Amino acid sequence: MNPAVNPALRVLPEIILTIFGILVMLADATMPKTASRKPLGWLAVLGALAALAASFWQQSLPAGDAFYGVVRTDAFSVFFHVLIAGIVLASLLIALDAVSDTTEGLGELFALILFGAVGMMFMTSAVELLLVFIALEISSISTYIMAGFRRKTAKGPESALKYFLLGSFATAFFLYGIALIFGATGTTRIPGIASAITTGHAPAIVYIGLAMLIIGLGFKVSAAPFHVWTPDVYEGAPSPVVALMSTAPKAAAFAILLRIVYGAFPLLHDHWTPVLWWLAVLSMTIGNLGALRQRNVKRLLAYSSIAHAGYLLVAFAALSADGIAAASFYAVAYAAMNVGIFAVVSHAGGYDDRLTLIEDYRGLAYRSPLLGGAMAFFLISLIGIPFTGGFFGKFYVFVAALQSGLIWLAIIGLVNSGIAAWYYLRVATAIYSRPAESSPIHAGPRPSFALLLALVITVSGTLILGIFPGGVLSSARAAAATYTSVSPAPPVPGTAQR
Amino acid sequence: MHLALFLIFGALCVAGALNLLLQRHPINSALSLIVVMSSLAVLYLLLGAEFLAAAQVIVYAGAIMVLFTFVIMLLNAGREERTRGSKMAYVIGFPGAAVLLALLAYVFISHSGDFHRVHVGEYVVSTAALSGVLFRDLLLPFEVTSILILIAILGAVALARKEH
Amino acid sequence: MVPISWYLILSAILFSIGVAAFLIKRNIITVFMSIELMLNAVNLTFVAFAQQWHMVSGQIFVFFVMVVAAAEAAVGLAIIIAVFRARSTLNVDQIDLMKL
Amino acid sequence: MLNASILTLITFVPTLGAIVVLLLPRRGRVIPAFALLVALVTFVLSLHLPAHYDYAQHGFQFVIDVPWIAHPAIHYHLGIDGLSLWLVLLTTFLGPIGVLVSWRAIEHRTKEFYSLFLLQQTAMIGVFVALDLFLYYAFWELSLVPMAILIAMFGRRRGPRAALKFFVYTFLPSALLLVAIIWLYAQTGTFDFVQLQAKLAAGGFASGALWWVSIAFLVAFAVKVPVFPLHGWLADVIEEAPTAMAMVVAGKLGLYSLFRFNLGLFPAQVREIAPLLVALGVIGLLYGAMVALVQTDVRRVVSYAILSNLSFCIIGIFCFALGGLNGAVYQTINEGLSGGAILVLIAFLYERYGSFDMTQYGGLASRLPMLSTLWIVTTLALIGLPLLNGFVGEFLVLSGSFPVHPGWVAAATVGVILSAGYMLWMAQRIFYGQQSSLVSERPHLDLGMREQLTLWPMAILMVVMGVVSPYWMKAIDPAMSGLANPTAAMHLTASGIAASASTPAPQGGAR
Amino acid sequence: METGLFTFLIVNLIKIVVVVVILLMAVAYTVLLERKLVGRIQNRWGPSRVGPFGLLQPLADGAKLFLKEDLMPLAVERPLYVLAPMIALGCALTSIAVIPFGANIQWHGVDLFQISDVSIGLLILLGITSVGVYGIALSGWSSNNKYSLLGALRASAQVISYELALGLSLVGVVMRAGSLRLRDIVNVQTGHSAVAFLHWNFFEGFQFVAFFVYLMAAYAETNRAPFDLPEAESELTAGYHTEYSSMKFAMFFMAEYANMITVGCVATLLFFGGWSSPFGHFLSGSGRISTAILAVFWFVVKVFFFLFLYIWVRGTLPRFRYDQLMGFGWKFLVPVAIANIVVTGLWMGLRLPVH
Repeated sequence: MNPAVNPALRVLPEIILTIFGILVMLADATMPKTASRKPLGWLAVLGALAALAASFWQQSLPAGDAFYGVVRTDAFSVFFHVLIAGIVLASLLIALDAVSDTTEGLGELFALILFGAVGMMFMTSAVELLLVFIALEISSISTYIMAGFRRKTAKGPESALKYFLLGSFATAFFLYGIALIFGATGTTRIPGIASAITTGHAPAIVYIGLAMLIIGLGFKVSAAPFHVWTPDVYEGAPSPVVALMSTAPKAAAFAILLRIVYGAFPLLHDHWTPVLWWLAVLSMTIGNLGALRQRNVKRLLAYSSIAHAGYLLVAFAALSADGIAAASFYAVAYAAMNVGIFAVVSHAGGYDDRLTLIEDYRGLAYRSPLLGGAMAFFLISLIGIPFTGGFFGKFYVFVAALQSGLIWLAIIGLVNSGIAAWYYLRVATAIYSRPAESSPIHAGPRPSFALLLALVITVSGTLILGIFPGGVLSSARAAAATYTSVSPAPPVPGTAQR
Repeated sequence: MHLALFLIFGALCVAGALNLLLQRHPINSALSLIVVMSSLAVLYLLLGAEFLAAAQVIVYAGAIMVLFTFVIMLLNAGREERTRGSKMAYVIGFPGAAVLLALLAYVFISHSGDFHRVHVGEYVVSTAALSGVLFRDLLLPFEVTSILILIAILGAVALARKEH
Repeated sequence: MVPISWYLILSAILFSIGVAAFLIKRNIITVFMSIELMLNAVNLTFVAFAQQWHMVSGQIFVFFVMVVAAAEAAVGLAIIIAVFRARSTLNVDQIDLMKL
Repeated sequence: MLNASILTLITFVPTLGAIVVLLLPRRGRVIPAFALLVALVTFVLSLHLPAHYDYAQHGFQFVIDVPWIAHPAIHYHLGIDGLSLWLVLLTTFLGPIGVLVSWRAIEHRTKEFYSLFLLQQTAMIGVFVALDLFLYYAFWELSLVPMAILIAMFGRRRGPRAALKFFVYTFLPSALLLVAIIWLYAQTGTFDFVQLQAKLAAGGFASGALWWVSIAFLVAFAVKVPVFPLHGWLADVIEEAPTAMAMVVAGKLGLYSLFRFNLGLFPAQVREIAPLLVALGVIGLLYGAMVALVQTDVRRVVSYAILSNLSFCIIGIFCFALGGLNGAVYQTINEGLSGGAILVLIAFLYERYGSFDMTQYGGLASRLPMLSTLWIVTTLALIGLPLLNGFVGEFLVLSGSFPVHPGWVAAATVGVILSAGYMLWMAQRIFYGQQSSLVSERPHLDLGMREQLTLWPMAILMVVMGVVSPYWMKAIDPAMSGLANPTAAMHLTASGIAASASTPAPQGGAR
Repeated sequence: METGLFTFLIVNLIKIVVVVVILLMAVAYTVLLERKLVGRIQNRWGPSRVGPFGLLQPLADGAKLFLKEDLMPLAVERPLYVLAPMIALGCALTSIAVIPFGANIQWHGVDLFQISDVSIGLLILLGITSVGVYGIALSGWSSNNKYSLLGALRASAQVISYELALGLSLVGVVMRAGSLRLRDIVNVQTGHSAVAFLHWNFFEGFQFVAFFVYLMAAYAETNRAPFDLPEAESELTAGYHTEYSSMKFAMFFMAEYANMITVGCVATLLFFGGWSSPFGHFLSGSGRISTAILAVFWFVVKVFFFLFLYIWVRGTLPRFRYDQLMGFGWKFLVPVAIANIVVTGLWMGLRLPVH
């Protein structure tokens, strides 16, 4: 621990978000009942911006622990801090665009987004499983609530309920996993666990514990076969919330999964890589096959997010610094394009989901070239067409996989991405086909400034990640370097030839 | 005496849990769960966790489960119906749980040599010792918990608020 | 006297019953209660291991689990109330507006 | 230095144009005019290439090689050789023609159309000039998107379906191609074509794995060409796509890639599988010709004619005779030119009479002499009449390949005769005989200024290419001689490396 | 353990029996006290017929309740209906187990004036109190009567809400004592000067705020006026125990008064120096026996004061409306309790240098 660094600085973005969350709450309570809550949204945006700035600033901190070894800021956690702050910023803008002045519970919504972000950020910087657990719960509970925010509808509470029940079920497994690991090693600090397991073999309890941790996190990242909640929740939750919860908590959960498997159990990789291998294959396949037969756009995107979780897990299974970097990079790329596409869905469909089915999106490009074009662009990125973040992310993931000799995984993955093209294109072609005369489509109100801002962020993010990925890539590699000491050396390129 | 207490309250726990599983009316299930929780409190005492035992009773039995019964009463939940879904669940539920149990039990039994035996009063954690660790080493998680609670309050208010 | 492993097995039994109940019970509230049962089982494991290692942190974990459980209960029951208001049923199988 | 940046310019000027198009007002014909300007500028820029190309030198010229992404090691590496030189020019040449042919056909959403069209130009040129496999793949995939969107948005009634079919057909194998490319990177640590060629030639790889990699390459390209059993998308796309896209959708991208990568990287593996491909080529040729014979829809005839012609190129490639390869390259260019021209003609015909059914036409020759003349010229070019470009290619392919697979090539000759049959029959049914009611009812507008501007350059080029083929051949021949036999390929590779190593990157190969 | 298991059990059993009997007697006479006092407040006599000054009235009441027919309505949820009063009374009686009602005087290693001296006594008290609500909740629900159910719902909500304020109000006291053991808490407040009562938490620890919060929360917890909404007879007949009769009714009745006594005991212990003499050595005894007796004397006096206060409040204040009740609990008591904790913490931090 570097004594020169004030511990508060190591959790600065979290502190900022908390303060702004409380400010939003207080302002909400003091404002007159009938006043518009949108200014609160801008206040929250301000908070997210400040947190983003603080996260960037954290890059200048020397790596180290704080609060008696409970949190650690290093390149890895700061990388994800920035990502989460960015996602929250964009999601808030989307929410600001989608809601109307009369939308119920807006103050709470904005506060919940900010508080949830605190949990997500702590997930990425925690090295004590207790804090991981608390942070995971903060992020989960806030998303449970937000999922059911449209409580007047029949689907809103239902989706919250499903999410809640299955999520808590998973939490129990996660917790049992922690308990068993604690029992086997006598510690809940991630570095402590790593130093307690000194060989490639561990007591059976450790394996069961690790399996339960993976089950628990598998639920959170919606990896198959723990994905059943995803489509329902995405369908029932308001679109701006889906934009957030399909990216930020997932990125955080992936970060902590990385921390756990690479940071705490590096020597047991022989045992967990096959598990991740299968999770990856199942997620990709089930996600893509499931998406094929969806008619509802949000459900389709839910299945697609399962598939994308699978691609990300491919990078995990690669077991190399490149794999970690690829996973981190992919998280960013996926966030950019997915938040972007939900920005469009949220605006076109509105807070109350006027448009749900693919047919409803027919002719979107004709009614609103901006929205249609943006949506097509994000779909293209999701397919993985070059010069978009989606392509480079996928590419890098599979480079990592193939460098580690996971040929079959790469083939399965890329064939899957081929299948995926089919359903993305169904949406894309719908957008670009002439609308039926009787179709009820209206592209919604004029895009607001907030939406434009969100689209600018996500479109430029997706493009930059596709064309000039160097900057983010080097950050991702710096983040991955956090683990190089513990992860086994990747196969050196070109060995086959020499 | 430790053994006797363990057996009594352990059996009570299992009986309560099974009752929760078998009872058809939610309020009976809730009461069974209260029995489990209270028995667990006694087991905590046996394991030297005084503070937790009390907290278990206050928080779980006294607050959380009251909330449950309150909601059951408020919504006037009736007996559970048997539906098509439940048959399916039986097929997955029991074998799944049985496999899990078998696995865990096997592991614990095969490792039983590594574990201590507990004597009453051998290692009792005082509340002061507990708070010593809590407010120093784990201060940050403790503080962060407040955010969690804040979220829970916000959420409960937002979701269960009366219609205007 | 009593080996720790007995406590662990007891907690495993409780956890498994919780899992089974989660899958079998059809009333939302009972399903939720089975999650609480699982959490309690985990708590017992923590306390048992805390005794095994003579470490306070295991017990503190339980303390936090309780807090989390309370928060979860508040939110969960609020969600259940919202569902009930919207659908007038507490049967899991009837909460099926969206195909799984 | 212009030589170093010329390829970058040619590649990205259309992209810049596309972005500007998005910002232009939708007023009058501002957008098409600007797009035409951009396409012309690109074409003029590309004329720099043959003018400064050093025909005496092997290997790549106009090379630019700067690091793009540090890790994984990806370079921005462009360069052309005799093969890609003409394909780049063909593409830039067809650019203005594509704009002109769309001038009236696209009335709505011009902004989208022309920006995507220009983006498509970038992608295609990029495919021909990229020498880094990553960069190449990026352009390759990118070329799918504007194409698919244009077909979906501006195609005819079933456009979206055709676009979907096209995309899925080509995208799935591309995924395997990506696996193969990444596998090569994982094994060699480089995406650079030149380095890869050297490393692969040096050997030391598991032959089985390499074989699968070559298959992945092959399948991806074969779909794009398309080679016989993988041609399912072609007819639909030609039928539905706007003319400017139908002109460029088939042929050159896939064939170029076959030359460059399959033959360039996996000479041994390709030779193992070559007999199969020759057989497929002949089958495709005959199948295409026979199906074309029984069609009445002119677009269908042309689409099967294209399949047939492309199969011809396949035969030429996979016989591995120098003459056959040269002919195949030539034929690739021809196909782009003549096939494009016939599609343009069909479009003009349709604009006048609103029908693709040749049975509804008849006796047009006397009413529209200019159109008929150009149609006949194009038809003759397509069936390989001497003094026109088609003859050179066909002759080279047949004569070069015959010694290698006499039986198959003899069968292919039958296909050539059949192609003459259906093309001429089509011309006969449309332009001669009794005037049909459709023809006599409509006013007779012969080709206008714009339309002539569109077609004459192509017609002239057909003749020029038929007469002075050596001008083209002097660039193609050195490039192909390396591919014709593997030992020479080694030699070529070695010299290629020497060339790129000896000349500093910014200056390129040419003087 | 010095004494054997058997002796341990026997001695404790005797202690329990003695305490329970005394407690039940106290309950009976608290009822009488209430009836008398409320009578006086309302300008009437109260019970005066049975025995001198009506002193035998509780016995008569008891006999009446015992002998009445135990009605079991048909629609009730039978097991829970029976269980509910037992829970209520059980919890009420159990909580007395940890309460020290006299000085720590050992006799053959047995603590005479406390059944069980545990280090987390205060928590156990809170725990038992919080479990007690089940008696009310279940009785209301199992009665299958809407008045009962409403009463039970009110009770549950009220108890949960006020438990928070109650618990928070005690934190200041615990902070001052640094222990959860009730004897330690009392010992902190014990002084030897003539004005020893100034050492009481009520005075010295600035805990009078906490005391008022505690008192109000405790009144709500015991469902007593002005917080007696669960059994508000004007709206709900008799609330949760509408359907109960005879002995089962008596059990609820006794539970309520036992709880009052417990609350009185706790208030005494936490804020008013427990069994210690308010005047230092004055009247605190010198020998073992006198010490013991005087300690119990002071304790009883103080508890009696609280019982008196209970009844006085009941006779004086009107009942809250339900939303007022909730608002008061959440918007007033909880913030005040939290503020009290902060202030106590600051005060202690300033007084005690960091060691």
